[in-house]
Amino acid sequence: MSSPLLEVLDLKVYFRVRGSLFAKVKAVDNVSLKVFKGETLGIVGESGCGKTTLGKTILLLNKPTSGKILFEGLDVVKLKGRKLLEFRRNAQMVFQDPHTSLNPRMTIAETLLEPLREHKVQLNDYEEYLIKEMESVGLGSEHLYRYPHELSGGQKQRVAILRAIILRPKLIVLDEPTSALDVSVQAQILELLRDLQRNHNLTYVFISHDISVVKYMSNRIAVMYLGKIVEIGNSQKLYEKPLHPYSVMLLSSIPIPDPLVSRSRKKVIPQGEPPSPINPPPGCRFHPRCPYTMDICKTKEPPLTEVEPGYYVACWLYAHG
Amino acid sequence: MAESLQDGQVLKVRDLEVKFYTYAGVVNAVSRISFEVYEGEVVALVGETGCGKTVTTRALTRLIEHPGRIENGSALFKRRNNEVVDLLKVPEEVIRDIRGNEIAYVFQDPTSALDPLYTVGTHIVETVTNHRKVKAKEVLRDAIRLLKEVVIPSPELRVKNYPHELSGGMRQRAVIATSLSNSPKLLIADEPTTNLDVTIQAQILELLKNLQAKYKMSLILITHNLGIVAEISDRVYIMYAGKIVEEALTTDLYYKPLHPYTQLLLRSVPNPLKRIEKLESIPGVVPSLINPPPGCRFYPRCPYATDVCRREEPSMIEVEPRHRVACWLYLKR
Amino acid sequence: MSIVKAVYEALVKVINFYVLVRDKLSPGWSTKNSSRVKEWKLMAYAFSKSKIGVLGGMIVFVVTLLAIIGPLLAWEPYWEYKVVEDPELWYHPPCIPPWCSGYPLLGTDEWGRDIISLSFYGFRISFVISLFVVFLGAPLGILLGLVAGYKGGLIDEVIMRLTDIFIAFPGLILAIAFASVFPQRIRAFLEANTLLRDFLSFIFGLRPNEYAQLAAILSVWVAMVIVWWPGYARIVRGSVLSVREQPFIEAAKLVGLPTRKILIKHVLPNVLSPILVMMTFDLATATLFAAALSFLGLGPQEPVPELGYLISKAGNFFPERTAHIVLYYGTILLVIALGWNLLGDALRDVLDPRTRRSIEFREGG
Amino acid sequence: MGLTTFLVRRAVTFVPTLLGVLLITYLIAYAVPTDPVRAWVGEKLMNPERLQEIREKYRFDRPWYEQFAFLVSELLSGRLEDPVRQRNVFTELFYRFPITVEVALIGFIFLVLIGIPLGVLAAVKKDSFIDFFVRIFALTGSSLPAFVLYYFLILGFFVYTHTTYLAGIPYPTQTCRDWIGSLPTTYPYVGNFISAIGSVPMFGAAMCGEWFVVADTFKRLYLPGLALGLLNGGFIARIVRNSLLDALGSEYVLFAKARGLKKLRIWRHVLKNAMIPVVTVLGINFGGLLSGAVIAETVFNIPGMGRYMYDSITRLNFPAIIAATFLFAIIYIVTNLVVDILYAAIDPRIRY
Repeated sequence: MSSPLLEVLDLKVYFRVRGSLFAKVKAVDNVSLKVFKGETLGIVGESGCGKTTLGKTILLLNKPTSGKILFEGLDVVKLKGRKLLEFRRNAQMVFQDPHTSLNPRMTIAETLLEPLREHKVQLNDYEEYLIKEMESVGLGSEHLYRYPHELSGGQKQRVAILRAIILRPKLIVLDEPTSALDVSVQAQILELLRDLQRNHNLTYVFISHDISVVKYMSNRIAVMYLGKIVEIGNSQKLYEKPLHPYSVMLLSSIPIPDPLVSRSRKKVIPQGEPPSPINPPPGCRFHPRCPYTMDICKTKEPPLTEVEPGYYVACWLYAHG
Repeated sequence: MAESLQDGQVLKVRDLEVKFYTYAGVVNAVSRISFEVYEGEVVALVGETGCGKTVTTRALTRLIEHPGRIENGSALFKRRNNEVVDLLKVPEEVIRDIRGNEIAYVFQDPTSALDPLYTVGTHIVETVTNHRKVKAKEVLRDAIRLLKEVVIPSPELRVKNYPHELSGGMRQRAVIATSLSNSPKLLIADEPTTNLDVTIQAQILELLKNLQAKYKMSLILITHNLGIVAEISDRVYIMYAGKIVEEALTTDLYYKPLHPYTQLLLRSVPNPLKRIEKLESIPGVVPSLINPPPGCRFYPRCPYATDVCRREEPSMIEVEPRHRVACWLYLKR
Repeated sequence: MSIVKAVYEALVKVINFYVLVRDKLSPGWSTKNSSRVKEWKLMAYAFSKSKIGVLGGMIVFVVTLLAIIGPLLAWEPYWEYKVVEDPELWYHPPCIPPWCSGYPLLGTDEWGRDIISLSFYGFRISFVISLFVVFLGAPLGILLGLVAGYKGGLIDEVIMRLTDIFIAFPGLILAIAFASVFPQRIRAFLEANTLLRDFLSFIFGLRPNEYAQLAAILSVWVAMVIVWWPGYARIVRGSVLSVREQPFIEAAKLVGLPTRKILIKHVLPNVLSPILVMMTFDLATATLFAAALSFLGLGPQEPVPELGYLISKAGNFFPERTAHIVLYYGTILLVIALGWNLLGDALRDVLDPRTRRSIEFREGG
Repeated sequence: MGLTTFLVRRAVTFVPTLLGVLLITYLIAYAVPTDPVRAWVGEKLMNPERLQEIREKYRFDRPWYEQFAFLVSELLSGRLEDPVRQRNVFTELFYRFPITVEVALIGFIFLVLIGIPLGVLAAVKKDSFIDFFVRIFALTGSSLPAFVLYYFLILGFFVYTHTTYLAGIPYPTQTCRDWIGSLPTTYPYVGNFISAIGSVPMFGAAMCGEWFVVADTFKRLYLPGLALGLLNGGFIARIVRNSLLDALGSEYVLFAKARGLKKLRIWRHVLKNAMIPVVTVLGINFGGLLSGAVIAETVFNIPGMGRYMYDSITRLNFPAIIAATFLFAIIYIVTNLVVDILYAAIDPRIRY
């Protein structure tokens, strides 16, 4: 882990609220993070916390309101034409729902050929190449000329993963790649992703609400709450000793598949529900649900402070300001 | 089959069979399954998508719609007045009276379970007035009390809210309040937290646990999440492709799983508290229920499959006290 | 159920022939598209199972055939007024052989023309005009709807306002207004372009020197195209809005496809099925709409045998002398429209993947 | 947002639509290659001075946009003059418009009476003979040329059985009209509105209690209404059927059953939900009925708007055309507004 492959600086993504002139959803608000070569950065948070928006914005599927996205040191936000195409080749995504992420009117071969053609990859025999690639994600060549509806959910997700890696990108954003699949299939896909990462030296941004899965997959984890990163650092440490009260609450909410442990452990039953991102609370956004709220939390936003080398928390309990 | 329930049993299902006569063919959604529920216990029904767990519970009060049909079986249920009836055979009038009154449901998706055109209050009020003769005013007071019970803040205002004015978690609380409005003996919660966030899920599970104890009702919890099962259930039934393959007390199941499917399933879920090098995965796919394989339905994916598994269906046997499994590995020995 | 089988086999033959040709042109095509061909055969099967669809398909086939060869079959030129020689022919009643002979079977119109022979010309005119309207109006609307739905923002707003304005008019009245404005201009245009004039009169089965009437037909056609597109624009926009949010569109963006390619390769194919069904239904509506405009006197005049116009003339002596004429021409219009409507109703099912999937499961292949 | 804000906002979006409608109408008229003024004056009265006078009056000597602005301002101030009949266009329109609306309304009632029960029946007996019949009925209805159906309805109802009239529109008696005319003085503000309603053939008579006139008028107008109902009833029935089936298959209905609700109670949920799409389609259809009235008025010889517009178009009388399209566009907009308000009344999710 030397230089960051991707660096996000003060990223803001605001959406206009339909039917209102002024109200804005602050989906991502002042987020900065680094992703290092070869690692997996997990992003966890509840629905509406902006994790998917963040992932899509990194790949320029959303237009950032302000901020920088540096990919290998180059700001990609304003890229156009050839340069943009070059970035597209290097950064790809796998979506949550394999049933809707493949065009139902195109055969698997057509779907997979599209990136090769668009990026003018010269090959002697496309068919042979595709068959080899299909095998690398555990799909037989007989699926090549089929339609997506003829494949199972797990197989479709394999195709979606293959489409993402077929141009040998450096970065892949995985947006809840297993949450639409059954548990038994989930394990297959997770293992496949880990194999591919090893073989192709890929860097992952793994977005999920399922903390067990994120923990299994990631080196570092970022916890998001209402458009902000509240804690980011080594996954093992974060899991063993979360610092931010929200991370504590989140972790203790996960049901543990071990009856004796899950019944004996100390639990913090979360209070309240996340407020609307249109009108986030002032100060620390978590303060209305936080058991340790102090006066300063209600007025001033806590900065993301480094408590240990490479480990950051945004909470007044750990900041001195 | 004698018309009797053992002590403490609320529900005893025998040989339940449900088929769907679709355009595509006959789907054997549920094939001759048997299970029982005791008073005041939490039973989990676990399985993957399409294994028939939802159909099973809906069949109990005959909520199976066209083109589905209950083909066979019995479901003895002890009513509030201690009368034992077979839910699958009683007249339509009686079953209607049992639904929502003695057996209540909580569906997976609270958004579509509530009629968007009626307020939360109306849902509760009509559920009560359809079963009991009570004054509307009293019911409304009751509704507010119920909303308070499911921890909805400012219930006096919330009764007048329409479903879309509530958040997902609040909607599920409202559904639970509606289902509890007649203090049922048996509550069937069908993946009640699947569409909710983890923190809300934890709240809802806690709520269900507390209410179950308070109302002294039995709870059938349908889920595919083994974490939730470990968290709140007393006993577990594992379903695979329309059949029950294993039945055990929760702790037995987690520490001494017998059926290969259960074993693999448990090893394919990442446990965040443990260091796992590699997740186990179950190869292959769930078989089609239109023409299920003749032998054990798990046979094509099973690492221990032998010839007999392909030919003949294993029957349930009790391997240890209160631990039953349907697998040839144990039948042979 | 031999009809089912016959229809299915005929359709499969057509498909196989197409596959054969494509395979000759580019070897390996059939293996690469086996799933597609299977899908087509499944559609053919689903279609052949629908009684309504088969009936509609047969009607459409016969109507198309009559529209193509009708003017050649007609045994009397529509421009010969026989009543000049024989006054008896003025609205002669039907003449059915055992009781009467020497006169046309279903009688004559006020110019003494055999109404059956005359109707063969009518088939052609109605058919061609409805085809023209739908195949011009629909693409226009589809294009505008695609752009509006995909681009959003100001472009969307402008296009949808315009659509709103056109929908706010009662369609028939707007068409009347347009149809009354265009003829003179189109007529001048046709006078200048003799080649186009000859070609169009050939298509409509008219004489080239009838270009004044041709101009009237064309103005009805232009008027209809102008009122036709907004419906498509709205529907396409609606479907595009939902397709636009699908992850596979985002995946296509990530591949780096330009907007034009995304619209053509990813968006359009996924909104096309309902459009095809709507077009089929609209062929019926357009036939009736064109006839209605002619009925009001906005289409061609003498001697062009447009069905709507023929009915409106017969209406002057209704019901004493002309009930059967109105009935005959009315039935022709009904049959043409019914054919398309039945076909459309069946296509709606056939093009719905869910129906196909379930058939696939049941028939096991 | 309250209802008022909603109405104001809707009104603002309607202005461009209305102006667009007027502009397009005007441009169509403007595109006519012949001189409209000659067509207005007619052969007998043609002389250069008079032509010049009319040209100046309608700003024909100015650029097109000034002509348009003149027409619009005259129209909005209610002063626009019909150059052919040489009197205010609204005099004629206010006589004819109510008749067309009444034909459309009667058609609408038939539509609802035929469409909704058939649709409910088809949904309840899904895949039965009735369901198939409704399907065929809908397809045949949309395949029938309207004017041919009208001819044969006349044949059946007038020529053979004489259960309808075919000439003129009966009006309330003079005493009745005088009485309505005297109302505005009694009710100073609502009076104008009442007298406008009073001139609507059936309402006026109904206000005075002249039921025989009401009956006569109905006898005159029901046939075109019935025809419109027959042509579109099947289509409506299909919509009703599909939206009912959608509601019946929904999760909240299942949950209602799971709560043990009585049949009647469940149907209340189903019907209310199924109404939403039906209201939209009925709203769109009402606009279609007005348009379809043109042909009906031609065949049934009814002195309504459609025939008037048709005559005006052929005589290039575009002040009259513009006024008439203006009214039609307003009706369209009002229908839309009514649909929106009905929506909000049924569906709590819609809060302007």
